[in-house]
Amino acid sequence: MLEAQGLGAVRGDRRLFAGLNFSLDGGELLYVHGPNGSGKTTLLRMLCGLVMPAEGEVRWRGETIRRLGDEYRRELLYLGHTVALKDDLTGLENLRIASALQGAAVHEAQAGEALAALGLTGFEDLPVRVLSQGQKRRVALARLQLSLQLGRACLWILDEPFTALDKAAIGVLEAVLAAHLEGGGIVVLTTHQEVALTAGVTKEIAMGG
Amino acid sequence: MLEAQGLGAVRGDRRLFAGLNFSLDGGELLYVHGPNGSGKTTLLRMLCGLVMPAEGEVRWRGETIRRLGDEYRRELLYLGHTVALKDDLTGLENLRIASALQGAAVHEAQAGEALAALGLTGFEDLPVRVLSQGQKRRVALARLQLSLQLGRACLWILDEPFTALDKAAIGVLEAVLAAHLEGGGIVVLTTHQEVALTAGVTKEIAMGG
Amino acid sequence: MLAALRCMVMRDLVLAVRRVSDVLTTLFFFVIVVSLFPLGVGPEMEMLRTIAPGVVWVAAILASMLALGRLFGHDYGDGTLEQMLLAPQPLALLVLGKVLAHWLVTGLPLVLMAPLLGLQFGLDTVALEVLVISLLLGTPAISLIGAVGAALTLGVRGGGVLVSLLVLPLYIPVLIFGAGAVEAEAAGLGAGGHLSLLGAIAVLALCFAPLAAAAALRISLE
Amino acid sequence: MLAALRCMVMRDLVLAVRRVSDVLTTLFFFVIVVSLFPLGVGPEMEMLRTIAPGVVWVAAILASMLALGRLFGHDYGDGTLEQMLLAPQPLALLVLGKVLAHWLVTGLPLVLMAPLLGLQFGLDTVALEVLVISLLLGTPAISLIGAVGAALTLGVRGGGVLVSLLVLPLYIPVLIFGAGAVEAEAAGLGAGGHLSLLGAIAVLALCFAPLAAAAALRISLE
Amino acid sequence: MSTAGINWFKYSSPATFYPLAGRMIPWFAALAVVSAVAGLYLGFFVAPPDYQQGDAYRIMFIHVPAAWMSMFIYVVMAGYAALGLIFNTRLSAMMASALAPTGAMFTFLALWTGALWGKPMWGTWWVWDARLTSELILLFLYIGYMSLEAAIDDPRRASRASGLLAIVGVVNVPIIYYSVQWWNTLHQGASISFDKAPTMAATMLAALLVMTFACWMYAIAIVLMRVRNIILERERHSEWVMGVLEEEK
Ligand code: HEM
Ligand SMILES: Nc1ncnc2c1ncn2[C@@H]1O[C@H](COP(=O)(O)OP(=O)(O)OP(=O)(O)O)[C@@H](O)[C@H]1O
Ligand SMILES: Nc1ncnc2c1ncn2[C@@H]1O[C@H](COP(=O)(O)OP(=O)(O)OP(=O)(O)O)[C@@H](O)[C@H]1O
Ligand SMILES: [Mg+2]
Ligand SMILES: [Mg+2]
Repeated sequence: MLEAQGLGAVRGDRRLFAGLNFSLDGGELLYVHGPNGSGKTTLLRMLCGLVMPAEGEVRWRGETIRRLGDEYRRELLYLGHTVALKDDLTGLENLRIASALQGAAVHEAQAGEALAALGLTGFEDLPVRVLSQGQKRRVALARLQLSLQLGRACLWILDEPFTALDKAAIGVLEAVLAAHLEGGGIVVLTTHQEVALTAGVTKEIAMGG
Repeated sequence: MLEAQGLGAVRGDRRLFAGLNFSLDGGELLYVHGPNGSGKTTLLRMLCGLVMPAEGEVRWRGETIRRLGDEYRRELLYLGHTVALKDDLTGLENLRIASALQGAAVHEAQAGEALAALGLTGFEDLPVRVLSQGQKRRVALARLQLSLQLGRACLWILDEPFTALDKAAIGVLEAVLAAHLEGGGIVVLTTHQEVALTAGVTKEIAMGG
Repeated sequence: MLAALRCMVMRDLVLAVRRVSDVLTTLFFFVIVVSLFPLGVGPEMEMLRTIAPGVVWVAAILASMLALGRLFGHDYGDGTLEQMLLAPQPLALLVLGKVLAHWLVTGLPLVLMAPLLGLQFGLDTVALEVLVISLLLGTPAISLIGAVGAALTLGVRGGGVLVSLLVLPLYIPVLIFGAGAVEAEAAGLGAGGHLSLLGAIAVLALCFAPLAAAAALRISLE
Repeated sequence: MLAALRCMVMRDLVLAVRRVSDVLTTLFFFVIVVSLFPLGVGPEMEMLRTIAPGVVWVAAILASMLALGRLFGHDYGDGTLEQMLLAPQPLALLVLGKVLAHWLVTGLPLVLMAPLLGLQFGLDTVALEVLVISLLLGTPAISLIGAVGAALTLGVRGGGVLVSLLVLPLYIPVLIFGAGAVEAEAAGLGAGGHLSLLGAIAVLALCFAPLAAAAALRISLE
Repeated sequence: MSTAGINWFKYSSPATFYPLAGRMIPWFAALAVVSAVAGLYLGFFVAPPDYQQGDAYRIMFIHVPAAWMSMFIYVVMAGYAALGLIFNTRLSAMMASALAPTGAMFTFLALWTGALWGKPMWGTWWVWDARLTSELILLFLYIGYMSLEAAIDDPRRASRASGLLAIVGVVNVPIIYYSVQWWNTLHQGASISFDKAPTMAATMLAALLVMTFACWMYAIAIVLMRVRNIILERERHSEWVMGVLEEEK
């Protein structure tokens, strides 16, 4: 469903990668790895359509994502290096707004459930500002849990989702990913940590020298 | 040399910890661990003097750090969640300025060496803005390498220093920590990742739970 | 689609309520700038009356311009703007929602405050009325045009000041017609012409500014 | 100690050079604000001449106030300010260095630009001279006082506007004596008294503002 | 699409445009010098003194072409910027950024000569009238364009962002042009128009037109030179640039 054809990226004087090809079907996970600065983040942002490829193109269900626009974005869920939360809103509010903008308004109960699944019971009503680093990331990751509950977004693109998580949270995230893959979803992720990514078909891309 | 006596922290309605005691001598490493939100960052900032303890006090060479002021800070090196780099300056300039403010001006060659030790050869002269997440963290960590070369700061307080690093960089950081401990330095650190911290005496504090 | 617009407006209003000081400070800035003038210029009432519409208008423009930094700035900083770009909604619509909320929070209070300040400068009732109408037409245009500048300077260091450089030239027609309306009224020429030009500017801005701002956001976040 | 001061000044100057647009935009903001006034109040030369010192001074205050956001803002955002607090140097000294660099980059250009603008308003040579001297004494005071406000509002959302609210009242004496000096000169009363008061304010600010700003920083970063 | 279309796209490639521009520059430069000399001679030695203004009016031969150019270049710049944004052609974006400094220079020149002229005419360097002010604003627009471009490091992003700004700023041009009609001002109205008989002496008109032509040629020559530099800088990693640099060594 997701295809990259001859993707290339140039940053400043540096050619990060070129001629990158792959294709992913439902239930497959793409694990992008490589040393720091090898272009993983750049590749992921390109797959989302946030960065224009210097060469090549990204296709979704056979159509370039540039043409698809909103149709593609409706099926996409991207979590980047930053947590993308409003500091002044509570976890619950953040989650509901993110979901509504994604085109799927949810009830407070549903959002609360997703937060609870990530071990944030008792913290739902605190403004995100006062949460610890790891708790913030958990709130961001609750979007995955929610999307799973709703069965919406089908392509997850995750940039180092395991950062700042403790062991318990890593376990939860692994389970969520596995469930998504089982349901026929696609995951593209990067991480430097060693985690068990066993469910579904796992493809790999090694970036950089 | 570093002593905590009955430290306690309260955040909002939550008592994060109370009655925390420990003392560290040269060559010792304190590994603070615990789940997300258990108060590790708060404790580390307290040890630096950035957060006032709700109860108890922090002593350095037998004197409270509040009284010591600059004397304490001269021996302290803290790296927090953020990288503390100026985006518009190059890695080299960032390192030299950080060092000069620490009271130890260094030559370009010395700073370059430190960056090279962290695998940033070829990236010294790029503005930090364009570096990848992991490369930024490496520039920040180069301060440790530099402090090692100069034999200055003796107390390192590091909040999740392994975040976003690839395996090569983790190896380098481990070696730097080991060298510092061997030279009689003190390290306080938190991390959620499993890394080998074998050199020197390792003490542990388990927070939360 | 309208749901997304409403969600956006509500979100920004909730955020503004959480940070009431933001709302108040724009207003106080406006008041203070207007009050600085008599201090700088001296207290002769006749002259103050003449310069009053100009001063109020300039202060309104400066105050809303200052608030521009907050329009996209925070959302850019914490990554939520990136998520908006990835939302399956027309970006221009979300931008429109944000601008609307922004105007309600920063523009409208100025309009309501203006007559009080005008009174202090000795403006009469008719002039005050024209002043309020001109601001009511002008401030939305200012917010809309400003959105384009704010979007263009996102992530550019020194953007806060650069944005003034970019949008002030575009504000000049609004200023000329806005302050001109009050002066024309005072001179007995009738404010109608000025006000309808002002209205035309506002409508044009409403049609094109969200599109331009959305395009600018896509460029800035590349 | 002086090494630390120099390092700080140099660092901020280098940063300013990397972002020349920052420097220029403060200046252009100043120019634009001054140019807006005639548009708002109308073109009669006599009236413009009377309000000129007030307008230039108000514009200078607004321009330097806008630039205040950058004084500590970036350093706060990227964590380098925290490192400054942890540096074994008197914090007030580092603050002084930052303010000095900030004035060189934002205040001084205004002083140099002012005569040109005054000329456009038809001020004569003597008035221009007094204007420049008053700005030369006043702008450092503005930067110093502003530093305290900027430090207090760090990390407070909407700080950019809050800071104006805090510092503008403190700027009022500077404005009154500054613009007053030019007007007194024009009225044939001599600007000496006003200028020496302005100088006194500057010296006082130099002595106390860095200390106050340093204390404010420690509070803001707790 | 016709053959013209193919040609157009061929020359919109920097690699083919670079040598073409190189060949054109000397011609335009020569034309600029010749017509400037002719125009200045006509204007300062042949044209009769004005019955009202004496010789002061001769500054017009610089002021008016500069003022025209300042507006015209802005429109051209915005046009290129629009092309660059819509068709994503690199060359148009480069042309737009090459035009900006020249446009700003002409705007500054118009302001400067206007101020010089204002002193003998109106007794003051500057009045805050609509045309003068809007010309000043045009200068700000140019400067805003250039600062925005300079403030963004990534050249592609920079040219797209500033291009959008240029397009938005176009609204100012009609305002400048019609300002004389909309507000009654001190400044002269249009003295050359196509539907009325010219109101000035034929030699004056000729000098003015020749000077305008000279400004045109100068602008084209200097912009081509600048765009060649920009091409080299932005495409420095492509093979053809490496080749060019080798040759020139
Ligand atoms: C700083 C002061 C001035 C500025 C910014 C300025 C600006 C301009 C501009 C923008 C134009 C072109 C408008 C058009 O083509 O319709 C123009 C044309 C012209 N200006 Fe000025 N001007 C200034 C001073 C003066 C003065 C003092 C005079 C003479 C009294 C003057 C006489 C003219 C004339 C005769 C034209 C040609 C109008 C035409 O033929 O269309 N200008 N000026
Ligand atoms: N203007 C530029 N000039 C030179 N190199 C640049 C420029 N902009 C970006 N780069 C390089 O592009 C790369 C960006 O990589 P990216 O952020 O995609 O890395 P990553 O694989 O995600 O790394 P990490 O594991 O550290 O997150 C970095 O090596 C960076 O140095
Ligand atoms: N105003 C407040 N009200 C309630 N709780 C608060 C408030 N401010 C902070 N907290 C809590 O204090 C804790 C801060 O923890 P800290 O940042 O030290 O955690 P940490 O151990 O570093 O976690 P992590 O591993 O995620 O970085 C969090 O649990 C947070 O929710
Ligand atoms: Mg990355
Ligand atoms: Mg932490």
